[in-house]
Amino acid sequence: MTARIGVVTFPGSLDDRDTQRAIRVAGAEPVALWHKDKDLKQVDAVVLCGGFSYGDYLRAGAIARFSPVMDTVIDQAKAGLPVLGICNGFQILTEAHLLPGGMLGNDHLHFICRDQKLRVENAGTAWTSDYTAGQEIHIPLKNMDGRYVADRRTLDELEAEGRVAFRYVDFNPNGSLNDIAGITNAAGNVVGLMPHPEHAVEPLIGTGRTDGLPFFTSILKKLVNA
Amino acid sequence: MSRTPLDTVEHAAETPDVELPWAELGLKKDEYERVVEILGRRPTGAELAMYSVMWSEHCSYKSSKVHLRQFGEKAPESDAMLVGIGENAGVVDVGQGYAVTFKVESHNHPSYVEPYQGAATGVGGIVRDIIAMGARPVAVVDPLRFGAADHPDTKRVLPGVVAGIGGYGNCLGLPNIGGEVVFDACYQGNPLVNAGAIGVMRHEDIHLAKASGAGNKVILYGARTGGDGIGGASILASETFDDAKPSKRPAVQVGDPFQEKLLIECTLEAFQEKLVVGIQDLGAAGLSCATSELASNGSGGMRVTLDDVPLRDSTLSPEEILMSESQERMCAVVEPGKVDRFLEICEKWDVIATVIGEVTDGDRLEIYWHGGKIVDVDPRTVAHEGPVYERPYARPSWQDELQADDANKLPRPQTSDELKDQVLKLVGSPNQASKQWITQQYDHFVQGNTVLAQPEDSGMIRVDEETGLGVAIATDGNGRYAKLDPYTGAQLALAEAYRNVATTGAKPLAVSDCLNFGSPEDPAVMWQFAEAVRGLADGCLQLGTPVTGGNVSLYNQTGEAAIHPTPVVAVLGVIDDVARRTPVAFQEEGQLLYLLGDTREEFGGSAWSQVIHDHLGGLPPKVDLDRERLLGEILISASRDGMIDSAHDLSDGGLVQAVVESALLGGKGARLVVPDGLDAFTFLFSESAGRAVVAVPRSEEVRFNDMCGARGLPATRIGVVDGDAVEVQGEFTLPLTELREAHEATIPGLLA
Amino acid sequence: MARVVVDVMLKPEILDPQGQAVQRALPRLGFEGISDVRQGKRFELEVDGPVDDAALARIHDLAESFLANTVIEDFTVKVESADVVAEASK
Amino acid sequence: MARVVVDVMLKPEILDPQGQAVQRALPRLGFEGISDVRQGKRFELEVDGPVDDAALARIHDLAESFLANTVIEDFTVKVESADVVAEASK
Ligand SMILES: Nc1ncnc2c1ncn2[C@@H]1O[C@H](COP(=O)(O)OP(=O)(O)O)[C@@H](O)[C@H]1O
Ligand SMILES: [Mg+2]
Repeated sequence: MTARIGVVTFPGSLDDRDTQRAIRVAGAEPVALWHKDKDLKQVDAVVLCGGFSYGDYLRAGAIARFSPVMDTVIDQAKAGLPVLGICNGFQILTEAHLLPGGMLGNDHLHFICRDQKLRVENAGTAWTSDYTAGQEIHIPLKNMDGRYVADRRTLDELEAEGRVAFRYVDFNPNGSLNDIAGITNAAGNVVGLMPHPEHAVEPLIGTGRTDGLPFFTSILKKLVNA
Repeated sequence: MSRTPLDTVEHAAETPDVELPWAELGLKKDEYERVVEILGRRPTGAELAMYSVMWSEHCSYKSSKVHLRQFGEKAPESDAMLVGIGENAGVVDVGQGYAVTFKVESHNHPSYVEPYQGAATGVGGIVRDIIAMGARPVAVVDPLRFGAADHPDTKRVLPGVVAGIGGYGNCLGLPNIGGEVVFDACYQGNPLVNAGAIGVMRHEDIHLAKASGAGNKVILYGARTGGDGIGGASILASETFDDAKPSKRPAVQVGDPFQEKLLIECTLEAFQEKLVVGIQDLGAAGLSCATSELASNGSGGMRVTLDDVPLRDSTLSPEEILMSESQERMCAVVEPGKVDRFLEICEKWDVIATVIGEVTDGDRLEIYWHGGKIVDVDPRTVAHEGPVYERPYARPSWQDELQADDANKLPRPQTSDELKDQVLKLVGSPNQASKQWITQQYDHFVQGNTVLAQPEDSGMIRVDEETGLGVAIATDGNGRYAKLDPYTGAQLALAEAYRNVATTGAKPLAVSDCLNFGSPEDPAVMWQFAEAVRGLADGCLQLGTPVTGGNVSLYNQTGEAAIHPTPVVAVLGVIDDVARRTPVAFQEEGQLLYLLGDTREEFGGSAWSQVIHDHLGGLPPKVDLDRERLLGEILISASRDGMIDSAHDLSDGGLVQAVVESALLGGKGARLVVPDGLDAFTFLFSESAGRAVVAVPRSEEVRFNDMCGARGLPATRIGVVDGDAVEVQGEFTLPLTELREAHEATIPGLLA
Repeated sequence: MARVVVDVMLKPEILDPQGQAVQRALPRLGFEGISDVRQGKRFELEVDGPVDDAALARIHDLAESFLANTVIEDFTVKVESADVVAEASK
Repeated sequence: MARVVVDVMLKPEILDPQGQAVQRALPRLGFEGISDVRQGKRFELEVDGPVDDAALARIHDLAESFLANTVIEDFTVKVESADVVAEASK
């Protein structure tokens, strides 16, 4: 038995097929979910993938957050469903207030695409258990609105509770506060990050590294062992 | 004339003496007379609108057509060609049942006026051409030319253009895998924004722009039609033709990449369910073009009710609707029984779709508005039988003088220090410097199939996950070479793109081009154009790579001053297994560096002559296309058989530029020895064509040498991958840190 | 029909690189004497029917829940009266 | 110190994908009765010294040459007086 992991397609989603591929490469079964359906097809976990949902025209993720599928995702995430938000998915999670803080335009005002070095700060979430805390990895990053901001209190809380899951190393590509690349909710089932692990699962493709695969093997193990 | 009575066909027939503003719409007197002759009466306003846009230079290729014919006449035999010139884009067979379509187009002028939107809609337009062939777009490329790097206006134009290309392409989810950035004062008022796209499909999915089958419905879908890019049509829309008040209609269109992304997905879904008989994108000339081309390529006629076109601006006149260049629209021909399903798919993707007409069994294109027939034409006369000009051309009087001003006679560096200094200047000059500041604004990774992207010699995309089948593309063009000799310059562009593809291990298959020139009304420019086309057509014949399509952009000039003739050539290649691709970066210390090809004293048009002497004169490097072909075969075999671990073609900047790039990318230096028979200066800076530098693992040296020897390709051992500097023995040593600073700081310094 | 304008600006404590980029460019363009620039968004809503208190309250809700992300942004809602329009247009 | 506001909006005849995206989302959010939405930019400039006609003229130039691209955008310049600010703030 393997795990069924849903990947939501919003209008403007771009990395839905890549994310499905990454899930397959990890050995799980990808399930396509559609933004107009409230039904999650009984998946064991959900990935909100990268892209420009609704063109990101108002704010990244702001319109997608109000889609029917998100009503269910929000309810079930609060009840413990593992949810990973990658890039636009992360932005949707903050807009939906499943994760604190917000995402703004990169401080240099340009889109940036690069092979980014990160440190895994929290290997205790549903999506990071196949890493070790402190491990440094390279994951492609590509975004326009990757600057994580939150008020001082929220930042202090995130830091104190170990909820900064990933931090940029050597170079902060967007002006994120505290070099934050990704965070988790208190329960550890909802994780969001800007870099794209689904683009780092095959040795030949992209930057040629597979540092992103553990995201998908982590959740698979958790679900299969559960 | 009062416009109160609708200018129907009937009305036109009854009022033969009405004067129409044909000149304001850009038609010449004899062209207008030809329209009257074709119709046997004066045209209606709507007909005039259609003929004027479709017979424009941009749509009819009236100045270039007589020359472009050579691409067909001289086309090499090629089994790969599935769809040739004349369709939205050419299609080539890449094996395993896959077909690839690709094309390059220009969006030069709009990008000067509004850099962001001009460039963005350029990407949007070329991508719709790809979708219209039935393919899923898989990558884009962007050959760009700007004015002087340090000119203040470049700081306005370049960041906007780059943000626009990125903003649109990134939002569509298309990896940007290659292009060019060239600075030259000649492009100051006429930057060149060319954009190319590649799409992949199965053979059976190829679609063509034709409307056949009487009774089939014509469906317009995508964005609503607004007053974008209407230009002259507003004259027709004004109350009286003579009170042609300044147009309120924008000359620049704003793109909506999100809408286009939806268009891609819903079109592909409709293709998948086999719902589409014929399809055409709406680009230049909008509905005028789409309806007349669909109808003239099909078997029957077409009837369209313009009132059914969804509008963004309800005040538009029928002429304006016909000419509108609103972006993100497509036109499909669908059998009646499949219309409901087609509309359902559009609705699923929140795309507006409307039946606006149907295919008839006649041979006329008829368009109705408010119940009256405002267009009744033979669509072929609109789409295909536009004027053809034999424009006079003549070798410019200054050409001899320019060629006599020999770059080989320029003062050369006298000491090792001077040589070293010039190397640093070269690798840090705007044209040779790293373009990372630009290319990192583009998504390279989206779709998860990018094998190679910037700054590799060509971009490479995996087509099939199981077999590893892939395609590669490179675009090149050197306006300086072409200025010195347009025939040779065009062949050098072809040769370089071909070489770039082969260097990555892919077999070059086919060519697309974007020919950017000044005014065709200047015989000197027309000569440059004629020579470049002749050179490209001859070159493609010799290399066995047919031209599958392309684009011509004329009138790139400010006053009397034309840009350098700039033929940009895109070469598409195929590789059986992307695992065999050859990267640019040095991989391992100790590997042996071989220079393939012959090095001559060739400095005309070179980067060295530009950077060090601000000079343009003499002759460009010689072209030997048989040698290019041989070099390509060796590079492909060597990659397939694992004899080389990295390779970089030599082009502008010569050997030293290539070695520095491979070293910086791999983070490994090189020790070079000047080969016998060459001086250090020529060795480092010459731009002789047909060359590449490869890194050979020691274990493969014998086998590699044998192969080159047997095939008759000169291969000279010039050094070894080693250390953290580039050292030219007996001359100088340049640490990678210093080279990196010189190479990478320039562009951010100018633009950030 | 009336126009209601919603202005959305980043909260003052949040870095506004777009505004800063404008400000940094000013001296190059020969403009002195502007000590700060902030860039935000302006939404013009054309409202059918009367813009009474109830309508404004609803637009306020819309701004709060959708047009602005109040974690990072502040907003204001105002009815654009005819004379303001006249005064403001260039 | 005074605040001058420059509002930049796409010309009415130009497609505004951002405004459209907002408008299309409204019914889903349960908002009816808004027939059109346009989205533009708002620049808040803090001006040192008096905002006299000369200063306004210069800001007008700035808006025309830099803040807006008048090929596709219109702009308005206005001085935000203290009472307008008070009325407008939420
Ligand atoms: N505008 C651009 N967009 C994408 N890639 C670019 C652009 N300009 C340059 N590149 C990439 O940078 C690399 C170096 O460019 P160039 O020096 O022109 O290559 P070459 O000399 O091999 O043709 C290539 O990979 C090229 O595709
Ligand atoms: Mg190259």
